[in-house]
Amino acid sequence: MHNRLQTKFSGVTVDSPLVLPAGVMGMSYSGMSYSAVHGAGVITSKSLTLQPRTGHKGPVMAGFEGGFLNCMGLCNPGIQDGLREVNDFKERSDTPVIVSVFATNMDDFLQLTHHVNESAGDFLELNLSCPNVFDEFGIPLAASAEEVGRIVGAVKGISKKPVIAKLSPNVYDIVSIACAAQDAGADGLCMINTVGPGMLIDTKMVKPVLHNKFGGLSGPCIKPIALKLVYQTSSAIDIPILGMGGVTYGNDAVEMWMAGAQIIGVGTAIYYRGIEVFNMINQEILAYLDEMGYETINDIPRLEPIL
Amino acid sequence: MHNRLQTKFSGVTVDSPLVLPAGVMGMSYSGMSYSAVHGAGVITSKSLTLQPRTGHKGPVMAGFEGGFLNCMGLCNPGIQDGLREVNDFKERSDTPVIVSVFATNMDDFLQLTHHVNESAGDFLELNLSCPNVFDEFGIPLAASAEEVGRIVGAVKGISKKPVIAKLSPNVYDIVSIACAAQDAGADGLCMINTVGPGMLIDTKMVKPVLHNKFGGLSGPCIKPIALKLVYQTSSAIDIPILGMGGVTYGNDAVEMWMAGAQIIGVGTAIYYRGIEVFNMINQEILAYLDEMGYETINDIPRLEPIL
Amino acid sequence: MDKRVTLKIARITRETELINTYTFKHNLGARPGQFIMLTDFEGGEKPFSIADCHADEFSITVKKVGEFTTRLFEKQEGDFLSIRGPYGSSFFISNQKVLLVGGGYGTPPLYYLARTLLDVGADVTVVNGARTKEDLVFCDRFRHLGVRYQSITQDGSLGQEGTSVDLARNLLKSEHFDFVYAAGPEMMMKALMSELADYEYEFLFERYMKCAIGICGNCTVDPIGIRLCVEGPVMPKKYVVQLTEFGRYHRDATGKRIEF
Amino acid sequence: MDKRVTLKIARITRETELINTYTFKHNLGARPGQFIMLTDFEGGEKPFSIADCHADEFSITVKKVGEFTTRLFEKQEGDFLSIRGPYGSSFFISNQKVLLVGGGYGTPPLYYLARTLLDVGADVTVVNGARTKEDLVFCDRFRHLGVRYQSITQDGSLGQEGTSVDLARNLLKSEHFDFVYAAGPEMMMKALMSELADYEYEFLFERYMKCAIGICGNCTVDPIGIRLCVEGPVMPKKYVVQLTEFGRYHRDATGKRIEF
Ligand SMILES: Cc1cc2nc3c(=O)[nH]c(=O)nc-3n(C[C@H](O)[C@H](O)[C@H](O)COP(=O)(O)OP(=O)(O)OC[C@H]3O[C@@H](n4cnc5c(N)ncnc54)[C@H](O)[C@@H]3O)c2cc1C
Ligand SMILES: Cc1cc2nc3c(=O)[nH]c(=O)nc-3n(C[C@H](O)[C@H](O)[C@H](O)COP(=O)(O)OP(=O)(O)OC[C@H]3O[C@@H](n4cnc5c(N)ncnc54)[C@H](O)[C@@H]3O)c2cc1C
Ligand SMILES: Cc1cc2nc3c(=O)[nH]c(=O)nc-3n(C[C@H](O)[C@H](O)[C@H](O)COP(=O)(O)O)c2cc1C
Ligand SMILES: Cc1cc2nc3c(=O)[nH]c(=O)nc-3n(C[C@H](O)[C@H](O)[C@H](O)COP(=O)(O)O)c2cc1C
Ligand code: FES
Ligand code: FES
Repeated sequence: MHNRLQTKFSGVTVDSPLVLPAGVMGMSYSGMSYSAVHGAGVITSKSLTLQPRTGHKGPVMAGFEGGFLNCMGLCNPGIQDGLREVNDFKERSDTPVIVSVFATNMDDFLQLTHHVNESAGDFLELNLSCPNVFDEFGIPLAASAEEVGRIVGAVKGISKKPVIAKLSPNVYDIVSIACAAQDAGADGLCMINTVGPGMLIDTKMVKPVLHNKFGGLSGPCIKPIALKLVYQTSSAIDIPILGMGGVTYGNDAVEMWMAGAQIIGVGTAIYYRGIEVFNMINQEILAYLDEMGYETINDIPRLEPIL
Repeated sequence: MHNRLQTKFSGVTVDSPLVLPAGVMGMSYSGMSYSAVHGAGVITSKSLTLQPRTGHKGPVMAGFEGGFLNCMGLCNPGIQDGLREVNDFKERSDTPVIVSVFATNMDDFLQLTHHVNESAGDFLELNLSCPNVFDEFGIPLAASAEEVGRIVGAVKGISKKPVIAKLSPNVYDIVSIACAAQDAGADGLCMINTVGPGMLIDTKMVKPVLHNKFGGLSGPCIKPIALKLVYQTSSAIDIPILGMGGVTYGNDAVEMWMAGAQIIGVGTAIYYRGIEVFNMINQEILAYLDEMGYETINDIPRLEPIL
Repeated sequence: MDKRVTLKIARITRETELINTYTFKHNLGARPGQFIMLTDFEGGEKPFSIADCHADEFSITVKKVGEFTTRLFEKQEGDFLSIRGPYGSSFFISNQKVLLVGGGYGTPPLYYLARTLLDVGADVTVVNGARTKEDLVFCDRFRHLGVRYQSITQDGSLGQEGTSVDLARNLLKSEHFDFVYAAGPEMMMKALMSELADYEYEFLFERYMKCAIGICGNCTVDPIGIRLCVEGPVMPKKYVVQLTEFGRYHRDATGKRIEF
Repeated sequence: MDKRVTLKIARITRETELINTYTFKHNLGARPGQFIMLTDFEGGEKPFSIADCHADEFSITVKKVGEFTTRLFEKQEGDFLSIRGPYGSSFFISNQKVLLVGGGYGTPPLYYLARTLLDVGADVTVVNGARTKEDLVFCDRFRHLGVRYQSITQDGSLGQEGTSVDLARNLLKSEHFDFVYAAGPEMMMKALMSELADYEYEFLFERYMKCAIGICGNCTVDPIGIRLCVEGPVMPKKYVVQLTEFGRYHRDATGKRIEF
């Protein structure tokens, strides 16, 4: 039968608009499989760095009303072992894979790009949204339109894969950064990464709950912020957006689409609804199409853009 | 009996550390009374402008998982009628009142200060955190340490009341703004105002839910962001902080205290727990004092400051 | 969590030139006296009382008075409208002999109340008043319900000339009622109040509402500060007698006091 | 919502030189096989199986192996520790004839299981093994419980020399069991597995855990990708037989594969 959820992202056809985002379940080929089997249409790897990282000490995750804080600290097995998981997954599945990479200087970003070029991954995602990058980039990278443009441009120059720039919501003017990424040749944007950061305090032990003190917010409570930033950005750019942040139900995914996203990430919702969340949301989008009389997801209208 | 919840804020003794924040229930003298009767130790008026404002068209409020968006649009009866409500309340109550004022240029701020000087209010709070102030101040006022310092300094020069600067969380570096306010003579800080802003979309009518499209986040889900910003700021300044953002239970209030707040705002929680929330939280703080063996609220320790 | 739902207008019933009833297929679960906030996302979100409510549908009755309600009158069956609620307090449900006093577009919520009262075995009398015969609503519906029913208009176009307060005064003189309910223009309720010193009663109030969830403070009433969107809109006698602003002033969208 | 609670250590019981049991007064509501995440907020949050659980208290049994557990051994009764959970899957509760096979610090969760099995009328046999007599835990507790109980050490310090798998093999040869449970070192369970082709069983697994709520992906097992913190740590036979990594490798804190 005709797949009513099929859509396209930067030239690649996807069977479901739902994306497993970076850092969620994408640590191993089997975690990717498990998500794809349950209905994710695109898989993103954990953000990979040149060298392995153990990440922060625990607690690295803390729940609160409406979401979670996390300070995983970019734990990952390094680009080589990480790409092995990507390749192992691609041997078993046709599902498109976004390889997320993270670095603190230009040289590392370029090296990572060379690695990804040789992998079975379908997209290269630059995680430009870590709040604490003080190596080469003087101010947090994600906050500087100029630096974002410089990196995207250089990576684009050598990448064999379409390049997605992942942006932080915690900047003063995300649109100028999105435009810089587009002008530098980005094939798409991924937004948003976690919000804040925030903190929680244990009142009996008088300690921050997270060992790293602060962690980024994800989950249902960031959806309004994500929708606003995706809407604002999609009104200003032409490249497609992978929208995410708090999407938990089919209606959230449709909102994200209306705000301007072409494909839609579902991360923290796995906690709330189980790994079956992808299939559930797919079904809920289909029910929405039926109710509203739309043939396929691509018929769902967008909000009128902001002028 | 000895009041174990009594504390001080900028020289004024308060019988409960809980504050009714600006824009919540503080539209009329009776709304203030109703909150004070239920245990609020300090009352803030709605942010008053020189002229009356009807605010944005509805919907002005929308719920989501973990909180609310609002775009009231600074509706208020204007400084004269607003201060009449303050005076009417002060005739009936000893509870300290913070008069919140809002303006888009220096001249208006100074005029408002003159009005407040003649009122029965105990504090003057400058709402410097509206995201959309483009009149005299080139960029949103709240985001410029320089402008914040300039206004606070000028107001301080003529104010007969202690001056509190209310800061926005939606800036790149809140600490530099807090320092500017302190250096300009502010007697205290109020933080945080609403987060974001964010948006929600009606997927049947393909419209933003809020008529103003965007609205600020309040409620439980912003607590982690508020705690982090209060903690970061209190580590850097010496003036007292009126901390708020998502405080709903006694434990939240204790967290806010540990993060560095001297008194604690409780706004959106009124929706979740009723107007009785102030008394409930007061009781919960007392239960915490008992459990931990502290005599009064002032014995509750603070987190070690960030260096 | 405060939930919004967007519904198709299932039915529009013209009551008078200026009054329409809108019915929606939705299990609202409201109690008599409660209200919803309604919007078409074109600017404005307004409170409307529940005129009737079943497991599968509910309705509101709207008078065309300004920008928002004028737009409502342009809607067609099948168009979407978005609601949140139900909100607010509801009427006490008595199973004794009760009198319901309605005025103008205030009467419809008394219909849902009357139906509910009959269900628990109350002896229900309804008096309904309006300016003219053309402004009077729900007459047939009350008659079908099987309550004792009287109506009156200010212009005498139905025979008798006067207000529902006049009808109520007459009834109260000759009979005993265990409980009195009223909904309608504030000055009507104010007039009724002076007849009710010896009665238990509840009135349905209106004040400018924005958040409808009890936090913006726009709908508080002086001097006690209770919120009409949470502790109201239905107010028992014990509150009504304390309200210094009752029949004297209310607050507009800015919060300014406006004399009646 | 995922909830954290900070509790005083009510009791510390020294089991062996390297193994302590920590008891907390708290209604955890855990099922046998589930685990908690534990932290002292000094760096590190680690999974520990529930060794016993009542309405008013629960306990965990901890082996000192590294930085975090060494700090735990310095805590005193009355000190605070913070937990979240319970998390994960739990053991099937059979009321037939069952065999429980424990090894080292893996044995304690089988204690809570055995107690629960007895409650529903199961016929319970427990075999418990460790490296030396000094490493063997919970012997007295199992004996008091009234289950059939055998123990063994690798160094023969209790008489017989061998592992709990050896004890299990003998029992399985001479008797029929309806269900087999095991918890302990992975290589022990791997050895046991080859004895269990004809039996129904569940094993309790360990993998590096960070989030414990099923989203970080650190604890997924190849090739199916089920998460040991959600679908595990208790794995039924139908999953165990599919796990290509079982007894071969696991993943460390970076996600790197580490051979056993
Ligand atoms: C609890 C409650 C129940 C109500 N039930 C009904 C009902 O069943 N049927 C009905 O026709 N009307 C009802 N109303 C009144 C209805 O809300 C107003 O008629 C409507 O908001 C008018 O909007 P407008 O734009 O057409 O007129 P406008 O020109 O904006 O206003 C006309 C008048 O309506 C009132 N009004 C306007 N906005 C609001 C608001 N946000 N909240 C309260 N009052 C407002 C003011 O008194 C104003 O003077 C109710 C009001 C309240 C508070
Ligand atoms: C489901 C489950 C139940 C467990 N139950 C118990 C128990 O009841 N009693 C007990 O003593 N131990 C138990 N463990 C193991 C316990 O978590 C580790 O011993 C502890 O984390 C070691 O921490 P450390 O800092 O002292 O040692 P480290 O030096 O950090 O590590 C020693 C070894 O412990 C393991 N380990 C370390 N951190 C983790 C982690 N975050 N998640 C999983 N394994 C880790 C690794 O295999 C590592 O090689 C359990 C583990 C799991 C996954
Ligand atoms: C546990 C966890 C780990 C994450 N790790 C990464 C990461 O490595 N790289 C990255 O770009 N984003 C990371 N993110 C952010 C997510 O990819 C996503 O942007 C964010 O969680 C918002 O989506 P959600 O609300 O659906 O989870 C992580 C999020 C979580 C919850
Ligand atoms: C309905 C509403 C109206 C508000 N109006 C104002 C205002 O006029 N001035 C202001 O400084 N803050 C205003 N705020 C922000 C609150 O004072 C407070 O900073 C914020 O809501 C966070 O606290 P909470 O999570 O406890 O509500 C408003 C908040 C709400 C929910
Ligand atoms: S309408 Fe906001 S408090 Fe009632
Ligand atoms: S520990 Fe994170 S998925 Fe299991």
